[in-house]
Amino acid sequence: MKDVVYLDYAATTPVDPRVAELLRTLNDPDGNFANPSAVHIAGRRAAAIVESATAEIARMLNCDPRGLVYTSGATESDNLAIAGAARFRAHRGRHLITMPTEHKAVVDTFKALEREGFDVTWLTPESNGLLDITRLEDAIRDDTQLVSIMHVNNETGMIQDIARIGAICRDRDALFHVDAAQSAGKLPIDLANLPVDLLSLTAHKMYGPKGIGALYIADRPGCHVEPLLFGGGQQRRIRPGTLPVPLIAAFGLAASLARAQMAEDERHVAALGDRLWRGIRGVDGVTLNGDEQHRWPGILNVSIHDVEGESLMLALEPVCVATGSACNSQNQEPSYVLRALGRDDLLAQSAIRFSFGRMTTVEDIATAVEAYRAGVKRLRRLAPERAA
Amino acid sequence: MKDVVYLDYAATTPVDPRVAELLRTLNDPDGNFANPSAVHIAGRRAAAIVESATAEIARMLNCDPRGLVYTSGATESDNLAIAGAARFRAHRGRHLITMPTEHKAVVDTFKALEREGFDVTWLTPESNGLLDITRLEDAIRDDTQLVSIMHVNNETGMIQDIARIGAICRDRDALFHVDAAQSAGKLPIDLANLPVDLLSLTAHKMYGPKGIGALYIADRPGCHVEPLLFGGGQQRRIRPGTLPVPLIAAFGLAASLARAQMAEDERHVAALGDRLWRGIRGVDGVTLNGDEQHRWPGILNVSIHDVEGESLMLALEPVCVATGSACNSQNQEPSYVLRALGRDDLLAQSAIRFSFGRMTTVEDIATAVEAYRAGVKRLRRLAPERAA
Amino acid sequence: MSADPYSDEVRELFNEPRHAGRLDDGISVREDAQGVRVELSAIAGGGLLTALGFRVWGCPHLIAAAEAVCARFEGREARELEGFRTAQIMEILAIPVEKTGRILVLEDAVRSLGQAVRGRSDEA
Amino acid sequence: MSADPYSDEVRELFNEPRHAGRLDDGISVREDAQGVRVELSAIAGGGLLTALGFRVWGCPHLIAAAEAVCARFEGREARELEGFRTAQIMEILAIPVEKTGRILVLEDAVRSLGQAVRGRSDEA
Ligand SMILES: Cc1ncc(COP(=O)(O)O)c(C=O)c1O
Ligand SMILES: Cc1ncc(COP(=O)(O)O)c(C=O)c1O
Repeated sequence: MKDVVYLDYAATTPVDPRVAELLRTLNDPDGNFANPSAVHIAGRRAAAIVESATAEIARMLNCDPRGLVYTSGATESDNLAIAGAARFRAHRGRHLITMPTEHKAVVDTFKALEREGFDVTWLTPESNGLLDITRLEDAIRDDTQLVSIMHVNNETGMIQDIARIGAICRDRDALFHVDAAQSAGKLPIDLANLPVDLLSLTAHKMYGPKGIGALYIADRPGCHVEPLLFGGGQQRRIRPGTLPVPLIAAFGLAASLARAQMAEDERHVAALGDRLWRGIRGVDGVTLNGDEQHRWPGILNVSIHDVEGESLMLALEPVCVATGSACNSQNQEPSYVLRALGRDDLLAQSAIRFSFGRMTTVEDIATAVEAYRAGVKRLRRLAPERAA
Repeated sequence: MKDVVYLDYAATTPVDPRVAELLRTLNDPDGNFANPSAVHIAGRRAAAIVESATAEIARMLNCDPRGLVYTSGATESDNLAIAGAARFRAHRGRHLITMPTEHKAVVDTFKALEREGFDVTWLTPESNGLLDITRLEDAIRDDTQLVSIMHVNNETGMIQDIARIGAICRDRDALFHVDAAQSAGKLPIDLANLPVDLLSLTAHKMYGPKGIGALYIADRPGCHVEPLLFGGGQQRRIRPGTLPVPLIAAFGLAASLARAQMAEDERHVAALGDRLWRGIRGVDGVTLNGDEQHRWPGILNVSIHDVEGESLMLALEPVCVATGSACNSQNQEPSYVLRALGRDDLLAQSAIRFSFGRMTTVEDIATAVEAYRAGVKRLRRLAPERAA
Repeated sequence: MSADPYSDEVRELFNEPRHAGRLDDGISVREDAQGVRVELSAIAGGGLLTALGFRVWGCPHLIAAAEAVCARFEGREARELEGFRTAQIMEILAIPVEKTGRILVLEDAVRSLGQAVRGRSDEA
Repeated sequence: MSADPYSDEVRELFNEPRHAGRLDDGISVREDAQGVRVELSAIAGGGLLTALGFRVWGCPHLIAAAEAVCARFEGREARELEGFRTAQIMEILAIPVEKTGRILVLEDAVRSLGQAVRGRSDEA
């Protein structure tokens, strides 16, 4: 994609060239394409590939590889974690806690559970998007079974304090699920030392392929999920289906690369984010969604007064950015996440999410800044004054 | 995999080199890696790729592309079709029909539905594996909502008469689901003219990548499924999650290749199957599981009297074959499918499934025949006579 | 999935509107509704529209439609404005139906412009 | 997933058993149980086992274990047979626990062989 400036890494990232090369080898008919459930030589070799990839992912998270279950992506991981754990523990209680600013895969799963008769408390964030911990403490009840709070928000980049949230959950004997789709491979996650019971991952947000994700399930009493799918006995019956070995191997390599260059990636992204924000913060009427602290620097979400969002988005072409969450962008409703931060419809609609990463260059950012400034200027000139 | 003779195509096939090449292009960081839900240029290009791949799959099945929903594979498709349709129609009735010789993804989903309170009739096959149609006619009741019968059996290759079965279902107003994981891309499936309501596919059994499948859902009144997963609005909310564009494009190309060379593939496979069967049918005590008619020639499943199955399997190395269903092969229980055909435990345990396809050569088959004959001879010499 | 929401025509009109701006020495009308703002201005002489201009606060489809309207009526008779219907423009530009509401604001503006031009020449 | 169910030792013993076959001029015993058949034979002289042979109908682990047993006792004292326990062989060959039942049939056969050899030499 040489003719566009791709700044939509939060929707999906390019595949790292080293990962792409591994995929190429594994998709080759002379490569190992066997089913890792098969007992023959080729099957056992495939199983060994899966095993070492799993070890890499476990290393990235500092967790027991036996706690990892492969899925098709974070959507499935979120569903399996939330619906699976809620149903598994339903006999103990039916109260659950989450936030309206979670990803749709979390929000909609909780809504489905509400229809099943679960009782969900929706904790609204502060105006910067963060959870006020005391509100969580007040909300947890004796029958609370599960709390689900994401790590890095996909629209604003805000980072929740999962260590503190998890400590409270553990104290009150509720399971804690973290959607880490946006943070895994980018921020350190040390599961041996974090009070997290369930954690969702997806490879395509960390330079791996689309179509593969994982759910980490801690080995603790009471921490189990009911499966959503039934079939062959793969993955201890928690998630059946032929294991997609090339995708898993690629996920494993992506994890190992992420671990090796996490600090470097983060420095790179922070420098780009800084440059971008410095470039557009001076534009009249610009406002940051979320705050400058506690933020993953690879996502910058800005609204602007009195510029129409959809036109701004088109004016930015060929710079590729998102308005709301990518998963949501067909529908031009104002983002529910930004509304929850207290933005009015107009401001929410003018929001542009820039997101970038390992392959983004300083020139890409310069182009984006230029396009943003020019687009705003042109659209403002095009618009009649506001009615008095 | 040049050091093995791979005859386990029913477990998974190699990726066609043309498909592998397409995957390589799409996984390249300069390729189009965007999220097809995004509204920016890159996203729209990705959406166009998905659209044309979907058109190819629809062409292979002669169906409306809007009826196709992508999943992670046939396991998920089977679950979505069966649990989804049963739950959607539960208010009309709770009776369902299937066979014990279905794949585990079907069998175990029906068992889960039984635990939910559905009433499942399990129709046992004739000794050749086929369903006696009159037994189906007798089993269908006024409250029967769904019948699920696979097209080609993954262990024996037996082909069910889905046109006749479907006609009965339609007549009695029950939905008809077909697991076509083993037949799609290999046998003609004309959905415009077949009375099939739901059909499961997976790419990795037809020279596409692992980790992508589809469910066809006919556009007929009453033919709907409740989703198993919740999240972003992708795929009309039936199955959310970021669409894995490279996998979908590869699936599309695999479908288009399959359609173009179906007759050629089938001739090739039939010739190989013939040669294999002629090579081993003369071995003392060999018996075919299933019958010689109504069989997909790419799967040959044979039992043998008085040879232990696990040792035979190891003696065949480096010829890679399966004992039972690949999905099932960790567990050395005698195959439930072969038991249902009336084989005793010993005979079932001695079963070897040879399966082969587009890339299999005459030499591969010759090696397998030689290995089978030699293995049987050696193991028989190694064994003491049967007790009198 | 996102089929391209913008036809080639919409992109072109949005990116290079030749009639953007207000004609200060002409007749101007303005409509604010449906969360959008549309301003049209025209210079008329002898019943003919010699120049048109627009300013819009709204989505790309609305901007493109306003540009298309200006281009279309330039050189035409002013009284045609009052019979204007957006349906045809929506079809030509392939504007999605869910945008009908906003485009109708443009329709109202075009008709107001027609009335305003007629009012002015009646005065004269 | 399938970790390799066969250790290198098992593969080697299975593929090239040096003691396969029945020693027709020796002492033979046979056990049929657990769906498997094990036959052991030995030639003994002066309390020593000078040759051993086996025939097995069973899984690769059992075949390998039988071969390992024959190799191990060759040249050893016959009375050691009666104290034989499979546990050590299962560990060395990394035989999965679920196969214990079948391997115990081999243990029984080894001990029967010990008794049979002792019986024969008591007679002599
Ligand atoms: C925070 C978050 N959770 C879940 C998802 C869903 O991930 P996937 O598309 O892999 O199902 C996404 C991305 O779309 C995300 O950003
Ligand atoms: C008949 C049949 N149905 C379903 C499946 C499951 O397919 P997948 O591994 O793609 O989930 C298989 C293969 O394993 C199969 O052979």
